[in-house]
Amino acid sequence: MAITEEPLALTSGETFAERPLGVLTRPQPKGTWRDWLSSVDHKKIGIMYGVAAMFFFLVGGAEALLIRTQLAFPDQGFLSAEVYNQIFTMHGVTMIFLFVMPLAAAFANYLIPLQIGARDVAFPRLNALSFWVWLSGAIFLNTSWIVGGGGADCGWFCYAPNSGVTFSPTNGVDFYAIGLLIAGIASLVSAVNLIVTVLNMRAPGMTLFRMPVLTWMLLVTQFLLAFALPVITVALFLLIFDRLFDSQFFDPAAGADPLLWQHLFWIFGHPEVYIIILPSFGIISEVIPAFSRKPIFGYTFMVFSGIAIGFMGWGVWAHHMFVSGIGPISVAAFSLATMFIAVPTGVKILNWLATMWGGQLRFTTAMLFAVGTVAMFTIGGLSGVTHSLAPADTQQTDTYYIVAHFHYVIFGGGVLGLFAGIYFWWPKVFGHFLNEKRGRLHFWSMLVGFNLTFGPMHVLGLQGMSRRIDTYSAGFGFEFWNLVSTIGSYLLGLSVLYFLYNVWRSKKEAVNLPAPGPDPWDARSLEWSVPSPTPEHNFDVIPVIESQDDWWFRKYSIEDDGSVVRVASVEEAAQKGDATGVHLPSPSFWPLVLAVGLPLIGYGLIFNLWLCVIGGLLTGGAMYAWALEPVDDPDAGHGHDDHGHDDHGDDDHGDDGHGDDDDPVAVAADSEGEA
Amino acid sequence: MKPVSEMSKHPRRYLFGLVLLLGLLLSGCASDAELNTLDPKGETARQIDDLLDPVLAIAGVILVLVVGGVVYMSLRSRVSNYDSDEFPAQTTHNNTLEIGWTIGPAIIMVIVAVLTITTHLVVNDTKANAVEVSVDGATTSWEPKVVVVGQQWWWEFRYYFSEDVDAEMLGDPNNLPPADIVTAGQMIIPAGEEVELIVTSRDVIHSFWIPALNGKRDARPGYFAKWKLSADDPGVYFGQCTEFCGLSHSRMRMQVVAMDDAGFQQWIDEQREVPALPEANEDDAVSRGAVAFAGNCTSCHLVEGVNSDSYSGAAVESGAAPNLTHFASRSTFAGGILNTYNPDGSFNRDDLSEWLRNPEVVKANAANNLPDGVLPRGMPNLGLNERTISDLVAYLETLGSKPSAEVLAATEVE
Amino acid sequence: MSEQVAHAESHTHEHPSDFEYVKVALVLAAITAVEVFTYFESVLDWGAFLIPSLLIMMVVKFWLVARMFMHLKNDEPVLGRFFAGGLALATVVYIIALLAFNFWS
Amino acid sequence: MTSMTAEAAAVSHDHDPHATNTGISNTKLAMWLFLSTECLLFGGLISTYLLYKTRGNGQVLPTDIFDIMFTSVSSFVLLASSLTMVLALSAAVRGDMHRTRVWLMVTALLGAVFIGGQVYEFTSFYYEGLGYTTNPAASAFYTLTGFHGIHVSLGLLMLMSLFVAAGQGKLTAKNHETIEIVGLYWHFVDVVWIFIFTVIYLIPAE
Repeated sequence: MAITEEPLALTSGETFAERPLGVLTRPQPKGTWRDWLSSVDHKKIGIMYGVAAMFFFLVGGAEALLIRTQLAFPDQGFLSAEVYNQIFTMHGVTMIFLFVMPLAAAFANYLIPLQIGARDVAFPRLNALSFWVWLSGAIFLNTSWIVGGGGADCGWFCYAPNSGVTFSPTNGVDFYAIGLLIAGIASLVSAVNLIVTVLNMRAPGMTLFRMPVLTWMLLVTQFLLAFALPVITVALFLLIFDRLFDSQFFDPAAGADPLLWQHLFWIFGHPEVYIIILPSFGIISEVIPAFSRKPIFGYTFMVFSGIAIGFMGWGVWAHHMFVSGIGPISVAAFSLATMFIAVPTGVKILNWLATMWGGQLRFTTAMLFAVGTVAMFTIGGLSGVTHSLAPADTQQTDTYYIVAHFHYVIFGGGVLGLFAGIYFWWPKVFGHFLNEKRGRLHFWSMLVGFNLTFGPMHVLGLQGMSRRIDTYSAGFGFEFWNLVSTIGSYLLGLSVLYFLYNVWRSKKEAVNLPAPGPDPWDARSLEWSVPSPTPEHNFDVIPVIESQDDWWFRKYSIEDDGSVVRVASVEEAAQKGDATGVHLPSPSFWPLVLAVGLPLIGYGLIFNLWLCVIGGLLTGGAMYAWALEPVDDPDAGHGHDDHGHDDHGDDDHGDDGHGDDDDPVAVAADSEGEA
Repeated sequence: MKPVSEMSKHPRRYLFGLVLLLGLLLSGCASDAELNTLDPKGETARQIDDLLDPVLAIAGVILVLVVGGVVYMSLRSRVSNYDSDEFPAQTTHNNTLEIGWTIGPAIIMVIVAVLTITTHLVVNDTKANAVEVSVDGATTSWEPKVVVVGQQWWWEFRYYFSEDVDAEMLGDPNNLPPADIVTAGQMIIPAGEEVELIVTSRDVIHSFWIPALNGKRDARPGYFAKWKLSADDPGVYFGQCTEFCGLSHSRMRMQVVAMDDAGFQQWIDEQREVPALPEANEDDAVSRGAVAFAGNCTSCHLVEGVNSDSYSGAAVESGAAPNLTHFASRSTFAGGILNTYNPDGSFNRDDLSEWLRNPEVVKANAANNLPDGVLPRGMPNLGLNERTISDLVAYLETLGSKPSAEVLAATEVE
Repeated sequence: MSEQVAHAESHTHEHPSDFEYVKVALVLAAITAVEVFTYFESVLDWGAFLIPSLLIMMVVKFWLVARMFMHLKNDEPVLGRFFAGGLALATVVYIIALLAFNFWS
Repeated sequence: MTSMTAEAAAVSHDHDPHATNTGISNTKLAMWLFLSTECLLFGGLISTYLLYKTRGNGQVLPTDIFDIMFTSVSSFVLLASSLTMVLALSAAVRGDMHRTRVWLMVTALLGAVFIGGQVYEFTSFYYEGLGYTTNPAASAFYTLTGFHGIHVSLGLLMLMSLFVAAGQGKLTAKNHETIEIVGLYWHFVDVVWIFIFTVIYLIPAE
């Protein structure tokens, strides 16, 4: 097929072979860092998500410490009001969109294919695209510190009309809106990709109701993402048009209603809460059974309560707007709807407790974090119930009581759970353990630091300390608990650094320690049936699934009297990871190129439309080149008879099954539709 | 289920107890802080508190049960390593139990819902009684109602005694009809009466909140929100803007001053007086201050008698600033953050001078050195010289009569 | 998922004939013509029925295109369910939001 | 829910590389998912317009200057393009790639006529005093119809790509599903217009 675009130079320095298809040489695995740029392997992408998310965790954490330093004492001038407003905005945006969501995406990417017995996701290149687009959006968002006149200063919720040019004249809000749009494209693509993966690529016998709870929760999360992101997309577009093209969506003087933004934002924003929390629920639903030596209690209830939370999450958004003047009937209706979301959430907590009940609890670091998640989330959930009382919420909303609440939910319920997952799956991903002794210290310092930081905020809020204030006066009774909170936040910061130290030391020490083997925790789901670290092709043979917790039942059987008998050792039951000639999707540079174009369009909209042209050409060109590049490189050197081996006749799941070989246009639709 | 033989040898690791202890500490230390939400001083705030207290109690019990359960199991069922052939019972589910703990919380929530809706109806009901007030000698029957207008970063309060105020009558929030009394920073209400509020904004969204008297209500531009509050007893009740409204959000505060009937009537009488313009006299600081005021301040501020005609209502951005006709009758200024009088009762010249000298240091604003096309917000630095500043301070001190000693004492935050 | 296994050979789905497509298009055109017709009130005053009639015609057209042209009639039901789900979610959520602006105050 | 047995899976894998758990190819499932999320995008834009359609700020409203006859013709054109789109697919299923190309081209032309009409409509509205920044109603109207127009334009690009690919023999009856998937997108754009035509244009403003 004739290629009309100019050859695109890439800094990779790959040698160009003469190729009939595609402008850019098909990258070949070389075992260097360049492999990561072109990888379409869901495991590599998952790791990159994780690393980038941890980087932004440090950025957001540094912002948090600046906030707490400013608030340590009354009437401080450590940060000016202007800078403070930017810092707290970027702290929220960074932690939500650039840390928790991508860290959850890391787990989703790495674990979903493994847990359902697939070789990769449905669209491996789209998966790479998701990551690179997300990363380019994240970097774009943070460059506003350098070129945008500071960060956005409108709060993560960015209420109109305070977000308009009149009240926020720097470019910060433009960076916020465009950055989140770019990151949103990434999440939408990823959500569609992962939903299709779960629905279409399960191993034989892996029915939906045999899937691990984690996969279920991630599936619900992806549905929430897929449906919530278009709503914020609309809101962000309206905001950008108002700011850049003088449209009239949020100008009250022209008769516009600022509540439009609030509705659109929270229709997205409330499902977003569950997008953040459900992956963590899934993770601890894997960790607690493994270290209780019992199956998850009430699998069906766990799954359905997760689905129920997903559904109900759509009917409660206006509880963020109880004081905005939406009318008493609306308030009453949303107040009631909000209360009953406590029911499925309560079911989950009780089922975790029931899983532990009578079990043999082994407190590894992962288990400590999981149990900590249950306890801390319970506090956040209960304070959440007090918000659903609409009259009481008129006292609590926009105070530190809310700040306390959502940190207990997002950090206590979300981040602690994600750390449980990090410790749990670390040996699977990297082939060595994180040191348990240091892990325990990490856990306890984090737990104490967390409670010292956010516990006092309950008191501060009930004593009437408003949110988002850059300072407070002495005499209102805020001094003591603010200082406690600041001290706690430093401890929390130290615990994160200690975690990184643990990562570094554990890697260094690993050479002298025995390898963890495929299944170090005696766990239950499929990813533990393959060697650690996971081989590139995941499964030598796609397993045929006969029951829920199929992997566990390959090791044990339950006799009629209920006793457990080992039927095979891990070594006997596990796959060897030595299959050869497995046909895998080929790497591609185009996702990266496409992703580089998007922020250029963003800069162009803000500074100079010519940049848009360059960015648009890069993006559009990459789409076409992508479309013309076959998903599987015919020349790739993966040995012999890729299609012939019928001895395990179902490995097609991993290769041809993803089927975007010649659907360039559908691919383009996916990514362009939102762009 | 077999008893787990290996009990914990390291209970010290279970810091959950510490967490619990912390929780108890937290709940026990609600002091008598001025903004405390748990110390209602008015009818609606009390209704809210009465709703919250039992729910907090229920939540506390659940918290203790869950965390207690976690701690109990952690201590009781802990093992350090797995014995290869000793397994606990592999219970997968128990439908009765699970349906039970689905319905159980649902029942609790139904009870909470009934309580909530009952309170919700009560706090949204208005039952303001008319009070007799005398305005300029004529007695009128007034259903206490105050128009509350938020603006970056201060509050305006407008009193209309002779008309029934509603959205239609008010029209454009940026150009409200002339009111009988216009004041800023402090709302004066009769104690013991329910006061209806009509809350709006001239620029961004603010939120009006006097925790001791009621919850908050957003002030939304282009819209008039209904709200109410009442104070049981005379006193000064503090508030803080609670919807993030830009740079000086943290320094947008306000007070409600509740007075007994006589005090309230006296306040009306004072506010209706138009202060006399000082006679021109170059040797008198007050007189010079009046001239300086007319020259420097009147494009934004209004003092009746000085610039009644030139005051053109309020715009979105600055250009409208607090009405200073009775400046000295308020116990705070600069958006409720500085006290007008020192603890000893003398006029707070220092803070006022500093506010005129360096407003951006006292309170962040966006009023000076702006890029092209950006409209100023907040109090600008006018580059006044020290003599002008002291003249202005002298003049401002004469505007209105000093509040009562009780009000001044209650304004001190300690 | 049992029925889906039976459908695994997705290529065997019957597509309607071209003539059927043309018939559907003619129905669509006819409905559109009626819709446009309502605009001229002088010809026929629809009164209170106008808006319900327009909405019903719209839904019928929507349904015809989705069912026939987009093949939901012959395709896997799960596809239709996804689409209906998105549509229903959008409808319900946005109607509630719009109601919150106007009626519920 | 019964389990998919290994045997069934193995059988279906033998001759069908696209066999999946649901029996639907990944791309098609992805496209349908994408379209259902698009409902929330257009729902948001339509709701914005409905909220603002009477907020003219003293200026002209879109509803004041709608040219229903003109828009009706545009609507017919877009509906007709849906017909030609299915005919293109139908031809491809039969293996008649020549006719597929013809119908693809006709579909693209009809789409281009629709876009041309929209450009004309915007221009004439502009000269009647309805600029993008005139009032909230105008901003909402142009944004909604503009987003729809961009979707149609992207569809045009895809149709042209298919046309070229078919001409080069890359697109054959074997991969007619590609045409079907582009068709799904195209029909979706059409049903959105069915909605817009009724709710925005025909239902009178109070």
